[in-house]
Amino acid sequence: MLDILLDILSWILLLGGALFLLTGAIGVLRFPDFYSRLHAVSVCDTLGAGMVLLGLMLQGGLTLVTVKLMLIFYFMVFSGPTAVHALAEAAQVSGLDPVEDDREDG
Amino acid sequence: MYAIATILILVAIAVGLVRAFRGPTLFDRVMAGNMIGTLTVLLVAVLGFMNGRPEFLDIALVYVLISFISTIAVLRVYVSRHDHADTD
Amino acid sequence: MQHLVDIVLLGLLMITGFAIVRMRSLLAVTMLTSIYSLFSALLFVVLDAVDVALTEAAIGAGISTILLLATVALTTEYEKVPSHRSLLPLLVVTLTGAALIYGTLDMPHYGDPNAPVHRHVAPDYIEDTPEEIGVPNVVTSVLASYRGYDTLGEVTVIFTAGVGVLALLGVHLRKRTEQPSDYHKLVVLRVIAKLFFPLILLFALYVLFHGDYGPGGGFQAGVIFATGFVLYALTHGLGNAERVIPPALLGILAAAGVLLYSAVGIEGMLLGGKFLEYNVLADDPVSGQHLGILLIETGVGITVAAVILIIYFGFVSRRPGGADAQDPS
Amino acid sequence: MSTLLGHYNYWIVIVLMMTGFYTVIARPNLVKKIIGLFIFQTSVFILFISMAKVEGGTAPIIEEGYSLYSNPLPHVLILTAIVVGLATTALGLALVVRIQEAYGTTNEDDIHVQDETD
Repeated sequence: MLDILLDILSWILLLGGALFLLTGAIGVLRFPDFYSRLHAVSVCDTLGAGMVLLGLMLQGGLTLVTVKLMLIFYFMVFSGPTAVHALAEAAQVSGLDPVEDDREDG
Repeated sequence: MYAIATILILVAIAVGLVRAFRGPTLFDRVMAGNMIGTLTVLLVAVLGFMNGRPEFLDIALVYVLISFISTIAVLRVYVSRHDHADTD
Repeated sequence: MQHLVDIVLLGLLMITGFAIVRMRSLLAVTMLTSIYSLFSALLFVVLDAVDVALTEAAIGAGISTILLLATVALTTEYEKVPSHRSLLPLLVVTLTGAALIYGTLDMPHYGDPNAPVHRHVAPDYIEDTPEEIGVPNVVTSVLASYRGYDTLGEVTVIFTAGVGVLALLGVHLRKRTEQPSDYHKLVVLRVIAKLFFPLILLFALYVLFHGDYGPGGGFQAGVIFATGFVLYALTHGLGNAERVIPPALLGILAAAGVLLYSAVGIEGMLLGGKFLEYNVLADDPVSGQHLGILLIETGVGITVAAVILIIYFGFVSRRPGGADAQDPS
Repeated sequence: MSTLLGHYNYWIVIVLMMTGFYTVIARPNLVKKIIGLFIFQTSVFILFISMAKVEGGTAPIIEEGYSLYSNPLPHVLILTAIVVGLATTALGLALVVRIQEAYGTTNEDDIHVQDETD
């Protein structure tokens, strides 16, 4: 019984995570300027990735695989925001200004 | 189920690739590359489970550990230069 | 499902390849190249080549992009429009491509288990590895033991390329430990780098020593190890990185790796075997193989890491304004 | 249809190879030429790995419960080739940097013009 429940939960997490990843990707495509697109990326990095990895962890059970998945999630939580920070910093230093009019399409 | 997740991630990668092509600035491309990197890590993990041999997660781990280094390199190139024009 | 992923990834690779050719901004091309290598690594995973995928991941994610960035920073950012547009290259390429496609028609189908490639030596390698070498990863056993000569040659090529870069670019020693001009801006990066740097080195060692049982080995470990130091150099300044690992030492290390490899081979000869025969290294052939593989993988790792660091230091210390500029230009 | 599916990998590999080849012969910028070589090189890697794949096989790391493995030999060749490829690409890029310093340009046409006027 518990097994089936865990299975269903892991499928929900996996598919939900994949959907969030797709949403983030569409956001990256559709948002008007660079800085707003960065927000869409963070959906992928945190929520989407977290849900997919959690779903896989439930499938993996108590094995080395789960430990590796946890490590991946741990590193992603640190490296994703760092990369985005570095990018935003580089963009700002180079003189890229945020677009304030949301009608403008990138 | 893994198949559906794989397809969704592949579509997300394709969408991100469009942003990498369109630009318009270099940073958009780097950001898109970064996102595709994250998606690749997850796709490697899902593919491992789909093929029944999930112990090869080391590839995903390598990506997570070192893929942001090239982003930092872009920052280091740009902090001392002040142009961002990147039109084709 | 595997076929579908394969087809989609190859399509993405092709589109990215076309885009790389079309774009004139070389920095954009550099970013697309790194995406291209991501796709090829994914494709290697789908095609069961996990060791190859690990290598491509380790190289494509970090060091190759950084080298291209450094080169573009030292040269021009934009490609000029060619002065003459001739159709000759296109014609040559089309004809060659057509000839090659005609040639593939005789090839066995993709995935065919009876293809000639799979019938010659590969079944022996797969069957004999558990008894003769005693490691589960057949790629490692072929790389380090059955085809040890080959790998010695490859390591020598890498060493030679490192010497070539050293001769062309040189490594300029920095007198004092200079702080990067934007040191104060890099606080976040430095903290994260401090967190990641030891973990990357630890992971490199894991890849090196776990190479017998899973994907990994000396080549990948060397690349990951070097990338860890590149991260340190990027965030803490080139001067500090050169103090941690002096360029003079790198030259010695690059040679030491190749020497360690050859020494293992000669040790086998001294103990009464053939060159690079590991069976005689220990009392029991299988533990001799284990010892031999571990030693030569370590040698490979040392050479690869040292050569990549020589290359990196050579490129970034070339001129202020490079990827690790010490003075704002 | 089976010919199409059976040779799809090889054909894409050839298209990629020709893309790289075209970049090398048609583009005057030396960095772009090296990137063309990189594309060419990757296409060769994919060709080898595609040939190593066995339908229904798994990664060549021996484990209980699997009997059919993909061919490990091309994997070994390509694994080393990737690292060698990086080292040789770096050598090529180092040459480009030195050419830039000597001629002040990385455009092949400009270099020819300078060579002729000397």
